[in-house]
Amino acid sequence: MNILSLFVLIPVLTIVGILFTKDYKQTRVVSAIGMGIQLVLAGLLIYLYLAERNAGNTAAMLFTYDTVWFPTLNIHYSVGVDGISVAMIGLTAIVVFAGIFASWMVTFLSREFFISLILLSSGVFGFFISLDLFTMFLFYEVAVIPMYLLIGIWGSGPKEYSAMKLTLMLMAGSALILVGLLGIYFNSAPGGGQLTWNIQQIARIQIPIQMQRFLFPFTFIGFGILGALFPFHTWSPDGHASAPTAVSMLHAGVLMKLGGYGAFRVAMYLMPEAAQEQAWIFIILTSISVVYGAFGAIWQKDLKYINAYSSVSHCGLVLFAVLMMNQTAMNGAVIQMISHGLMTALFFALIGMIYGRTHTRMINEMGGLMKVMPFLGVAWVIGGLASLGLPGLSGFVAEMTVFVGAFQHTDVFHRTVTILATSSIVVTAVYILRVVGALLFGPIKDDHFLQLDDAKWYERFSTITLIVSIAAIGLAPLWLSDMIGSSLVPMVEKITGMSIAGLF
Amino acid sequence: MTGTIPLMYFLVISTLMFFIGIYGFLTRRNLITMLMSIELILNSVNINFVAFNKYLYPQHLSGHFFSLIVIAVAAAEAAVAIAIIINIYRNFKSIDVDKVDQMRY
Amino acid sequence: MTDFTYTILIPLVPLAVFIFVGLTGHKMKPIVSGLIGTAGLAFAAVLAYITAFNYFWIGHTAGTGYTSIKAFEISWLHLTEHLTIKLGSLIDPISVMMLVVITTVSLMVHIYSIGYMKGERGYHRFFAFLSLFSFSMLGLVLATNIFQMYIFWELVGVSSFLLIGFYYEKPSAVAASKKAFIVTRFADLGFLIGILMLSFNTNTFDFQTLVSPTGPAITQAGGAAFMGLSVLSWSLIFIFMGGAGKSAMFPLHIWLPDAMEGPTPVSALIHAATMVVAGVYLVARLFPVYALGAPDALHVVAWVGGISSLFAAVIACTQTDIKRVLAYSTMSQIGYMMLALGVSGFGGHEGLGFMASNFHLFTHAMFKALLFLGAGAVIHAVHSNDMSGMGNLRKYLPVTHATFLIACITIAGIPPLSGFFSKDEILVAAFEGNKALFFIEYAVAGLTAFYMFRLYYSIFWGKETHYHHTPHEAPLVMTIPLMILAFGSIFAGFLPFHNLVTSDGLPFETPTEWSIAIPSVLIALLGIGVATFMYRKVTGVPDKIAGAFSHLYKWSYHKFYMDEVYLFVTKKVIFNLISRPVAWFDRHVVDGTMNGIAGITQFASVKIKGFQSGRVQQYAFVFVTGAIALVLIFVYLW
Amino acid sequence: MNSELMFFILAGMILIFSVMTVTTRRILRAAVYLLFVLISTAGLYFMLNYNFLAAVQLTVYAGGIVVLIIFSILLTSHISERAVVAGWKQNLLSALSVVAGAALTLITMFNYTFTASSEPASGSSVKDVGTALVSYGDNGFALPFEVISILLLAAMIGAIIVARREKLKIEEKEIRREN
Repeated sequence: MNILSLFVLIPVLTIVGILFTKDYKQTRVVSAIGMGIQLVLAGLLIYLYLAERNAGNTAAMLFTYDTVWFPTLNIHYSVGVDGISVAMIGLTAIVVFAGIFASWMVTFLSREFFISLILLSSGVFGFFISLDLFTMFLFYEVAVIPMYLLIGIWGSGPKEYSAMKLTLMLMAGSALILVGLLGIYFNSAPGGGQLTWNIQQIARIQIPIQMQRFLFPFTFIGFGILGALFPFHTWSPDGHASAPTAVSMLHAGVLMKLGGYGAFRVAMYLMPEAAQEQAWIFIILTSISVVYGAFGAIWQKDLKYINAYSSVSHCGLVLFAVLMMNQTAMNGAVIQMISHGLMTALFFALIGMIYGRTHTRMINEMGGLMKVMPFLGVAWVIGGLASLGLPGLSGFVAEMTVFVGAFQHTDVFHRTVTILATSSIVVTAVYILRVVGALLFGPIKDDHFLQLDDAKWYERFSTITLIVSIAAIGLAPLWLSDMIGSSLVPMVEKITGMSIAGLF
Repeated sequence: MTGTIPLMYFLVISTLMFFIGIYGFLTRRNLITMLMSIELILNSVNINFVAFNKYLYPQHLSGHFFSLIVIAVAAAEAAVAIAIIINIYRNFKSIDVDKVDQMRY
Repeated sequence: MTDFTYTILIPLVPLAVFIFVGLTGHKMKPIVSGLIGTAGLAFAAVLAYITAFNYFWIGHTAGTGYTSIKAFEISWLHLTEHLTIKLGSLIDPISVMMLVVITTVSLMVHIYSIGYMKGERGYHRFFAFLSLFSFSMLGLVLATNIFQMYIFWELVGVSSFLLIGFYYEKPSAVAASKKAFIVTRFADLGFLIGILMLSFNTNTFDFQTLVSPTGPAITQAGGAAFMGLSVLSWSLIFIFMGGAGKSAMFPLHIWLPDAMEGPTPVSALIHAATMVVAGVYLVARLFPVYALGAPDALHVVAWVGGISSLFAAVIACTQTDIKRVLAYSTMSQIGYMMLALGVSGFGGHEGLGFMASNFHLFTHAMFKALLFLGAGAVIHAVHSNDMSGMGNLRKYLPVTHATFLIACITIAGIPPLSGFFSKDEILVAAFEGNKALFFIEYAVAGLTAFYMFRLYYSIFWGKETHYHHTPHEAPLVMTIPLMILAFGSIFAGFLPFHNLVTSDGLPFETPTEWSIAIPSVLIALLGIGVATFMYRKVTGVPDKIAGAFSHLYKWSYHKFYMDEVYLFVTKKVIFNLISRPVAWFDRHVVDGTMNGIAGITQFASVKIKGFQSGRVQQYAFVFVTGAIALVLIFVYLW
Repeated sequence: MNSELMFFILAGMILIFSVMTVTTRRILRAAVYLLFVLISTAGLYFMLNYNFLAAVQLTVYAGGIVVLIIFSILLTSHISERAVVAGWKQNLLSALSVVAGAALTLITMFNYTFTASSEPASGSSVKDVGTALVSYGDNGFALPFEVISILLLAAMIGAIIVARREKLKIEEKEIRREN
């Protein structure tokens, strides 16, 4: 059995297991066990991957498996991973695992909740392991659709509105992606012969440039919507604000990464010439995202909105870095995806925990929480510091790699946008500290806060998992960066059309 | 027995009857009258089948049988339709077609 | 050559202490965490002394220059094919000197804090943060490359943030910590851009490569020019922006006075002796590049330093919060150091300013830490920061009084205390470098003496004040560090800095320039005299003078309204003019467009839904008409 | 007897009674007019020499369906009831549409020449019809016969289910009450 297929299989088995549970207590235990196995498996995958690489295996994709499942259109179930996907799988496993513990106390329709959640995660895993565009798209939809139910049923506030908005906008993105993918498929054999969905095969040929010009915006914007590309990001604040904790975590932590990953692996990798021609448009949009999201976050009062705008800013940086089209910046983009995934999951988990106690998310109604819930307070500060790029935590590694990479362009345009994007670190500091100050520090505003308790064991477990991951990447980034970097070489060569030496 | 009557006569009769039926269907508001209009329409079609069969393909019986089957279908349809109408009458205390407009936006 | 690999332990020990105390501190008795922190720091201090001894005397053959030794280095992150971030420790005269300064002051502060923080909530947290800070600061000075420095630069920023906001229930402390972090963060943006520019053009982060006179930075100094300055100059100016932020140079100084909201030992350690001189250290670290590659940038350094020192000295004369006076005094003294670097040249006697700057850094660390700790002892005794509520404390606090006086004399520059020597070297360097700045510094010397003695007399002399409860001398654990630092302040001046810490590693002679020293001493004495006249006894003179220069006094008292300017920029411009419209724009225009699309769909559906009327006859009519129309079109009109 | 005259009489009856069926305001009369139309149509079939079909027309249509309709009329309305007429707009539009459709169809028909076949007519006696109905192959109609029988069965069941009083609803209501 191929190890990668297990990543799709285990969630499915877990779902089957959940069907046999009697009450929410059993359900959550089964979910936790299933996702725990998944996490162990992800660790094992990283280990196997590195071992294989160290043994001198230089194939672009490892652990590949390929079988046709719809011969008429030549659709394969084709899986394989490189350093980038391995890293993303690791991220997903961590966030899902933490998400299960963050939703430990979901008792309303808990079976359905966990089934949707795990179904979503299986879609994400499937997306990251797929090498076949159609299968990838299939998994993409599997990941997006349960979101509607999760927000619409278990959400809060105007949940129907938010769920509808989020789903519609993401579906619009899907439609664009589908156009792009079909276009790629029908141009995948310009010299005649069998059309193919396989990414690796398509990468070997060149899609005609006129087609690229047409298809690239579709694909890039389609994935960009999920990656919160300005001005298609507005689903994010509403959606996150209404979503239940674990869903926000998964959505911002993992699902938004599908956008970045797809924009990079599909749009740019397969259509490099058009990407180079049109990059400037998207660079402008993404730089706007970066700064605009940060400024937008300053003014918000709802914790989830703040974090949603912060996500817009950080995810903008991912796409920004991808568009810089050099090894360093793209490396930074992937690290930023992982880093932001962990950070934002941590934030949403904490917001959920705090909201569960104070029953408000408005920062001006809170204050002094550090005193009553020191554990959550400290976790929040750590998350905040990671978010504003403190060395030793993951955000710094990602941001610095991105900035150094972006700075490798010498022309005025790139320099200007780079400096603009760099300036976001200051704005980020402003809104992070504003929240920390208003939320945790200062006098306690409401007497009933004094009765609140600190985190429960499962909440601690969820939080600590994420913090440890953030710190691990922040303290020892070399292995991750090298793992991603070596896999990037062929892609960057294809995208820039130049052969590069690689770093090592 | 048809003698000198041209085919066209039958067709004209059938056409007129068909459109009279449609007119009835469009203007009568009583469901039963509408059902009767439908019977007219079916009847006109039957005439067509039969006439074509007789004049153009006398060696076959296809049109004839088609009419036969249409009559059977009409009978079935009438039975079901009347069942529906009676049911509607029970629920709405009326068989006015304009009163039965629950299936809308 | 001696093996210096063990120097890596100097920062790592405090780090271990931080992790240990941070995670388990709440379970132990408060005093235990204090002792663990102090022990860790003591260990680091011993290592630092051993390093200094090894480097300056054991491992060094007399007569040759001091070289920089890369004791340890590991790769941390690959960025591009040329650029790799490494972590390690670099041993050279200035880093060794800084190790000694930091560990000494930090150790004193640790010991002092055991007493000072007694009974505070979050005792262990305090010591954990102190260890974190010590780790970051030591990592900063040991940095082998500019990116490592940036990493630790950020870490000290955060430690400072955490320590300023230590009393997190006090809104003013929270605001101050936020302000400190954001202002320095803004400066760090410049630093980062400078690093990016510098590294892009030189393909290296490494200090040894950068400062090497044959290295890419200096040889390619010409480079492309932008607005009349070379790229190298620009990058160095940006880097200096980072240094200016951390060192509270005008106009990025506004966070420093507010930072005094933190506990006093923190002010002594971070905001007087160590972190705020990081900017000086940064410029000193890159000094050859500045001096040889971009003299323009060095002029900027000199002028910023000069202006800051004067600016701060003027403000210090009117402040009434004793810690704020000391904060402005710190800013002024750091201005001195910057100025000395700015007017210095490279190599031999030319490098006098470099040496003087480091010398002053060293002595300043001693006496300023002493001043802060003394102020802490005073605050500890009277529970107030405001000197208008103090007076005649000398009989209650004899030890504090004596050590404070020593520190005041030292900072005023009266021989033979250490301040005199280092300040004198700076004045000589300024005289040789830039006459205008030299006269500014003369004025500042007088002002310094004046405001320090104003402070001194207001606290320890002057009116007999009635206190809530009789002030009492601090416990021994607090006074011993005072005495040790007083000892350092007195005798640090006799260290042969011109042999040890020079711009090119080679020793040179610095005869005392009496023609400059004597007037400076006289000016200092004049300042002291004026202060004595005005503040020794309660007189009406200060008010009269304040009245005479009412405008100047008011401006100075309000710190030249810098805070208000910043407040205007942040609150009005950034919050109200950028952020709020952005938020509005997002909700109403961008999201409005999205909702508008949905709205159009809905509107259209409302309009169209009339077709679904539920009327069978209408459907039939449309169907028949449609069929007729289709026949018409396809049979006849097509 | 002149067959043309016969035809015109039948055609006239068909048209007149058709129009009266859809215009009269008394439903029962409409049903009776419909009966006349159907009988006249049977006459046309006789003229065409399709005797069996004509017989079926008379028994099933005239005898079965019309009776069914009359029953349903008696069940749902009073004899004296006058049908509500549609508004003039609806009448006018429908008439226009219908006239246009009829004109279009007629024009199309007159523009096309049908050439009558001179092949000998196959037998259409009851025996022939019966044989064809149960044989298969070229001129066999066994399959449609079977299909229509199933359809009739389905319609019968359907009609019963639709028309019977619903007990289900009551049960549902009871269930709701229990909750």
